[in-house]
Amino acid sequence: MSDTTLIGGIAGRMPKFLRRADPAVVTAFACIVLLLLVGSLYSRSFLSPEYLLQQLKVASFLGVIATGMMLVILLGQIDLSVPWSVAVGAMMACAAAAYGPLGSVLAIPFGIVCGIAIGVVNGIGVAYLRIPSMIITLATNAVAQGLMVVYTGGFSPQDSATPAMRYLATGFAIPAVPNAVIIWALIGAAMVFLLTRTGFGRAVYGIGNRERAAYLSGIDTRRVVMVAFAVSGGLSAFGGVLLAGYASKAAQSMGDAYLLPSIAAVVLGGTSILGGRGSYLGTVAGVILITLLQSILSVMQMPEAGRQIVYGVVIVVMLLLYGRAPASR
Amino acid sequence: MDGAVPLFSMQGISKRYGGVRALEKAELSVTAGSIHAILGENGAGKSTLIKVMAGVVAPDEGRMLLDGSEVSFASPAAANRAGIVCIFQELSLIPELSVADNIVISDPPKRFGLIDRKAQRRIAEEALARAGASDIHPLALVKDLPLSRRQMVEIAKALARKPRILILDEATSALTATDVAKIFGVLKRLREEGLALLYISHRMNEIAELADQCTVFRNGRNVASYAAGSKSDSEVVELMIGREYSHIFPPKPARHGAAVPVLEARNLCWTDRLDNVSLTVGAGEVVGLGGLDGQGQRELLLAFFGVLRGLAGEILVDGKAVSIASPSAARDGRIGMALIPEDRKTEGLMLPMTVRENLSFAALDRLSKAGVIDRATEQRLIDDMVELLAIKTAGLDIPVGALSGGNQQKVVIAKWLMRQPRIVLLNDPTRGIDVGTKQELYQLMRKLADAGAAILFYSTDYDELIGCCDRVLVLYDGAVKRELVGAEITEHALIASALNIHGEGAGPLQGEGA
Amino acid sequence: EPEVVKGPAAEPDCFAPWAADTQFFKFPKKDGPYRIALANGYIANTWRIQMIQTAKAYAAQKDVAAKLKEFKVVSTGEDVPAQISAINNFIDSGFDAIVVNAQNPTAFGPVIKRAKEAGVVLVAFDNILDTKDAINVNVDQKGLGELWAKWLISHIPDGGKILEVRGVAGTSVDTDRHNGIHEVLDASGKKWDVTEVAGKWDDPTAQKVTADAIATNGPFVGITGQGGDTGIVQAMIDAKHAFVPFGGETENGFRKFCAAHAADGLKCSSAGTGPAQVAVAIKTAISALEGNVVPQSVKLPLAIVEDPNFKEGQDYFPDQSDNFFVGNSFPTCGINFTAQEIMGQTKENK
Amino acid sequence: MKDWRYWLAEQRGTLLALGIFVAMFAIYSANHPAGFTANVVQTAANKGVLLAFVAMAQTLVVITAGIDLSVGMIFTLTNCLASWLVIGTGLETAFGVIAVLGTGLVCGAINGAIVIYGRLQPIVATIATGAVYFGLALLLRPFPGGSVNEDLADALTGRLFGLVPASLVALAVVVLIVWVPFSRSELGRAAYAAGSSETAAYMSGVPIRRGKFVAYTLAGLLAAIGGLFLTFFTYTGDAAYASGNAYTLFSIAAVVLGGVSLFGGKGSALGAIFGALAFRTIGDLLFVFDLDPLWQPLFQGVILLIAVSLGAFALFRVRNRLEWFL
Ligand SMILES: Nc1ncnc2c1ncn2[C@@H]1O[C@H](COP(=O)(O)OP(=O)(O)OP(=O)(O)O)[C@@H](O)[C@H]1O
Ligand SMILES: Nc1ncnc2c1ncn2[C@@H]1O[C@H](COP(=O)(O)OP(=O)(O)OP(=O)(O)O)[C@@H](O)[C@H]1O
Ligand SMILES: [Mg+2]
Ligand SMILES: [Mg+2]
Repeated sequence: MSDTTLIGGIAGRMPKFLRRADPAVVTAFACIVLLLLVGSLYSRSFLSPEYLLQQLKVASFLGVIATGMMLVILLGQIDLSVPWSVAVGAMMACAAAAYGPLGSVLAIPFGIVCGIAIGVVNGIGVAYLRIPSMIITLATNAVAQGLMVVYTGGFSPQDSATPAMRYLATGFAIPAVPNAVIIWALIGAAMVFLLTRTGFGRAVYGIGNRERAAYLSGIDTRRVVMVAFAVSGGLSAFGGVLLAGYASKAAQSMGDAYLLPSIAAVVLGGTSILGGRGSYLGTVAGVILITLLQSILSVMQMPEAGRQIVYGVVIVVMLLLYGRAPASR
Repeated sequence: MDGAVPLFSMQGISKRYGGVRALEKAELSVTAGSIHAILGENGAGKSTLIKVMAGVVAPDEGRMLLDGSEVSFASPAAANRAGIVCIFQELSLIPELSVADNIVISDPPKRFGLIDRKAQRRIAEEALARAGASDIHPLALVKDLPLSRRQMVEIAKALARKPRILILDEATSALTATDVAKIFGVLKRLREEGLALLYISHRMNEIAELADQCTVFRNGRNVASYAAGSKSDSEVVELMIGREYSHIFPPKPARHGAAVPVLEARNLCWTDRLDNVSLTVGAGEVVGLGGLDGQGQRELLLAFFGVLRGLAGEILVDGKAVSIASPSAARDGRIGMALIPEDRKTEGLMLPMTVRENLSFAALDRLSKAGVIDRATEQRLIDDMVELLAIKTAGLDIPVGALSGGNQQKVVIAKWLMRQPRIVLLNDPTRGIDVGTKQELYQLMRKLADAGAAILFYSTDYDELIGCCDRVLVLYDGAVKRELVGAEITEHALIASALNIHGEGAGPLQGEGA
Repeated sequence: EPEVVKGPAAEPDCFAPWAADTQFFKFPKKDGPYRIALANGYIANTWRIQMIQTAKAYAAQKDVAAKLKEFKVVSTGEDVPAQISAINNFIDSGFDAIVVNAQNPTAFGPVIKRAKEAGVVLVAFDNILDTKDAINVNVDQKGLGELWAKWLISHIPDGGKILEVRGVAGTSVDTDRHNGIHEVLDASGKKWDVTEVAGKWDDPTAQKVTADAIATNGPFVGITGQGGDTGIVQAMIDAKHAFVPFGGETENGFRKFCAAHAADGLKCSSAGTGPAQVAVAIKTAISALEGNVVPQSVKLPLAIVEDPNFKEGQDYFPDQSDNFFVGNSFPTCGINFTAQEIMGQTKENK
Repeated sequence: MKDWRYWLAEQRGTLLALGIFVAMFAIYSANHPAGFTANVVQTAANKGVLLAFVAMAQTLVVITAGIDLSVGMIFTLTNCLASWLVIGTGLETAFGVIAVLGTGLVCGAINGAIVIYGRLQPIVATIATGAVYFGLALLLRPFPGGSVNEDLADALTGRLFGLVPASLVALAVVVLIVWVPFSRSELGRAAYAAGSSETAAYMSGVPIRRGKFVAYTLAGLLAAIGGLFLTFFTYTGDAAYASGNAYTLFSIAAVVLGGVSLFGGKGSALGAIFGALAFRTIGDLLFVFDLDPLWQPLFQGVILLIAVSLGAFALFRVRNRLEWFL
């Protein structure tokens, strides 16, 4: 299967990765280990393979969503429409399944296409109308929410996940490796390829650094921005599809829990919020960090208040460890 | 001025950036009431030296004495307080603030603890007047001003701080002859008033006119100090570049008849900036654009490159009308146009990205199959370019921002040459570039032309137009006022037609509006 | 404005007083038809959408519609001040009664004052108001917790490890239910070890935290969930956790699981009050406007279904959404909606 | 060009926001069953002023080219704190108010310190501090409750002379004693300069760090004033996560509607205030139009989308495509 070649490929590149590894990314991975060690003081189970695999599985939903977010952040933009893009993806995929066997087959693509549609609106707003992404995506998020409320109330919604969605999120194509993790790995590999090997990827970094210079170099910057937002919308929706598969159904508020964590994960992974700088490996580290942190805090019997405080403090401390901008002098 | 006590001196100053030695035990001393010129090729350490002086950069070692006592500056503000004011090479104006705000930015006049806008405006108007730039409205936002006006504001801002030592790091690089003349008047007056001035420029004629004392830098060290006028130009240049130097401009080939037109414009009009511009550029021809700065030259280049909307008139390539709606259309195979933009830092390069990524950025479509970059081809073309232009870099994978300005400029040019353009538009490409590099650039331009490219070249430096161009079109107020061909291209003719005055020997006027 | 009178209420079976000392109100009789408003807060979840659909369906019922001149609904989102302002606007616009699902039970003091001055009947439901001056249509949240705890106690003979999946921190509903559970567990004399996680009344969140809890603190002998219960069961299935007794809410999906896996040990108590309580609130408002005696605090019956009584088509609907909240009938109030009636509402109207 | 044209150009964003607000409010009050009455204005003012304070807070930070995703949480935290402290005798109440405002200042200062001296990216630093502030709020108010000095609350949410909403007057006072001095002070200008071009500002000897620090700190203060008003308006404290987050996001929308550039260096708190009022009026429009309740969120979303797209019309005037990239 392609997975073995993939793993082989990664292993083959490992030394190069390490050689060129960003200190921030290395520190981020070190923080992951530290977090697990601290957790294991509370319960040995935090080091158990089942628990770790389960975290990877749960992390892969955030991972897929953060992949899109990272692409947009590399452009120096942001996508605040994640919550309802996720919900739209999940709900529309489940909705399509109501339309007979054909619907079931098209469920997943349909969900993703709906997410892409939101992304395209974002992209048009940002690229062609030059509306700041922070605000246009906020607005499309509100519109998507409105559409879903109308949809839920107006029709008897079908909202259970199809078997295919269930399989993608919770099945095992390879023993012991949840499918969701494989999917994340594939999407991640595709993203790494896109960012490092293609003209599109270079253009993304170029625009993130200096859009004017990229434009004057003959890049169709507007198309690149638009495509990036569409991809982000599509990946958010795909995250929603997976999440629906995981929960075996879609619900409106599904995406709420993914907005701030996806931003935090990308930035924790060393990507500059101003765009133009960041590596996917960092995002992987960020996603795992956030997921683990949330999970460990959730299981330690701590009141919500304490959990929030620890969550915030840990993020700040980790960033102070490695996420600082260089001194100006 | 012999025997004068140094007002300020620097001893044994060193500064390293990673492996790069920007300064190596550099020395400098400055006396009051004189103008001290600093010369050196790109990356010689001039800017770094004055940044140390101005508190922007902390030196690794060495000491500085002001009035004989040791000082060190923790920030530009501290240096300002000591009376050292610097006009930095990369402008230090704040784009979203008004001219007046900018002029008083470091120490605004206050009333009841709040900024006194009336007083601020008065100070700004005075300072602008002193700099000879009263035409700039103090309430205008800096971002709305063209580069040349911004440099005037920068000078006014420095004057408003009442400095004891004033440093100008290539402060005139974007100015035209008239502005430069005004500034020189100001600087000479300041010298009379007893200020010490430090002047960095790559324009030899300016230094000859202004300087009392010169210091030449090479590779982070001061290699010579001499009284102005005691060495010939070519001696100085040899000191700078450390090798022999001759014939800055390559010879122009003889022309027989009209060249085959490659690029042609017919009656281009755009807002109030372009007024019925018609021109042709033939294969193998270098056509210059002259005139005072801001007469529509930049707009004309942008118009060709597909950047302007609502353009009236026709653009023809190879005699066929084309519509160019974006730079990506302009660079496209059939048209094959390239634009070396005005400001390499914001328009030409992505500074934090690597030299490699910048070099291949404009040619990615050619290097890719199905969107995937062919890295072997990329490497090969990059190597060719680095060799062709002799780009000095510590490696292909360092940020292009870490290169010296001249080498950055070469990267901008190389990234376009990689596409083998047939039409090359150059927008003041030698700004802030040292003589050695300039020479290489002129030769390159001629080489491209000889290979059949059509070149349209805008420069604020008349010597360049004279030395490089087969023909020069002089623009005034958005219209072509004169065409100078061959031997007609003289400094006198250029200046006269730039000011739109009919001097003797003026050629036939072009355009109906004249 | 309203007179405080002696009970019982006009329809004593429907308008049951909360407690023995609950006051009864008698508002001055107004002539119909009435203008009634529903000031909702958050809207974007199934419960709220279902509630609004039910309210519209109820207001459209023939005998109810005859009494209404206008029925207006506004949803203001999560922001309390916006909801307060909406109520103020309704008061200023001359509505006769305002039904509210309060974003915050304690924040409406000033509004209650204004409503009283203007003679507007204010009826709160679901998230009720912390006051003696407006009518509350109450669900016994603490009683719900007690009920679930009792269920667990009766099905788990020896005590042991319990998983408690809580709701949204900082809300009174979450706190009340939590307190109810713990008071009963503590009083039982058995030894309980309760693992608390925050499921936020949301299926995926509840599922995630349940999975984590099972992996790190499991296995459990009993589970109680305030919401997101479908997700909780899903997590048990995914983790191959044994089915254990479960005290939970009234989601259709949860009940589907309960019916399907009862034989394997998923013994459920599913209780709560569906969104249909809005209809009781509207009914109360109308009754008060008609000059009838109503309790200040109405106690809603809980819709309870417990193993082994899950009946298809009545207690759960296999072809309806998992997110659908069952428990839409209040027989004592003459209110009974079918799932189709509620969710199909708009479609039929179109 | 005449001086007034420069002034006009500078105030364009603010005036546009004012225009949008006036137009929307005119539509709203014209269709309101009660009409343009003191009550209706008071209701709208009380609601709008809350967001206006938070939007002002956001403006200060956005001017420095930063962003504060914790404003909503400072707002929530100070609300919870006020529900404990702003009660009792006049003196006690006064101390309470000072403590609440002080807390806001401290929260803002912490944000500032982390962003400026810790050199972290504001967006994620404030996501993290926002979580901490919310945790503290939850500690103070595990569930909604508390109380406030009702005389003070009624006075500040009532009307002056039976006509002018007191909250609007309070807003004006805050503008006069916080925003105006800030924007005209050296540090305020430093904040603008840092937002517009940090390197240029540094090179010019502008006290960037102090300017930014003051901006973040005052943002905390303004958010706390908002939190205080929330307490006056609701008489209670409530650690509501969703509502805190909503205020943060709304404040960004308000700031943009108010013509403040998210890239920093440009805009004014007055614009943001009008932006906030306009944004709030979008919600109010629901009330006067007879919309199906399930279509209301969509309606709001679409209006917001249209409102934020209005700025794009300026694009049609752009003749030089390079101006896209400023
Ligand atoms: N911040 C920096 N990081 C890395 N290298 C630097 C930095 N600043 C300067 N250098 C290096 O130091 C050397 C001197 O640079 P400097 O800017 O002083 O040259 P310069 O004499 O001003 O050249 P030019 O004529 O182009 O202005 C160059 O090699 C440059 O690459
Ligand atoms: N981001 C950066 N990283 C490393 N070095 C930098 C960076 N930015 C600037 N530099 C260095 O700082 C030096 C000073 O910058 P400056 O803009 O003066 O360049 P320069 O070489 O003097 O250019 P010019 O030819 O225009 O005079 C440059 O030589 C460059 O090497
Ligand atoms: Mg220099
Ligand atoms: Mg230089």
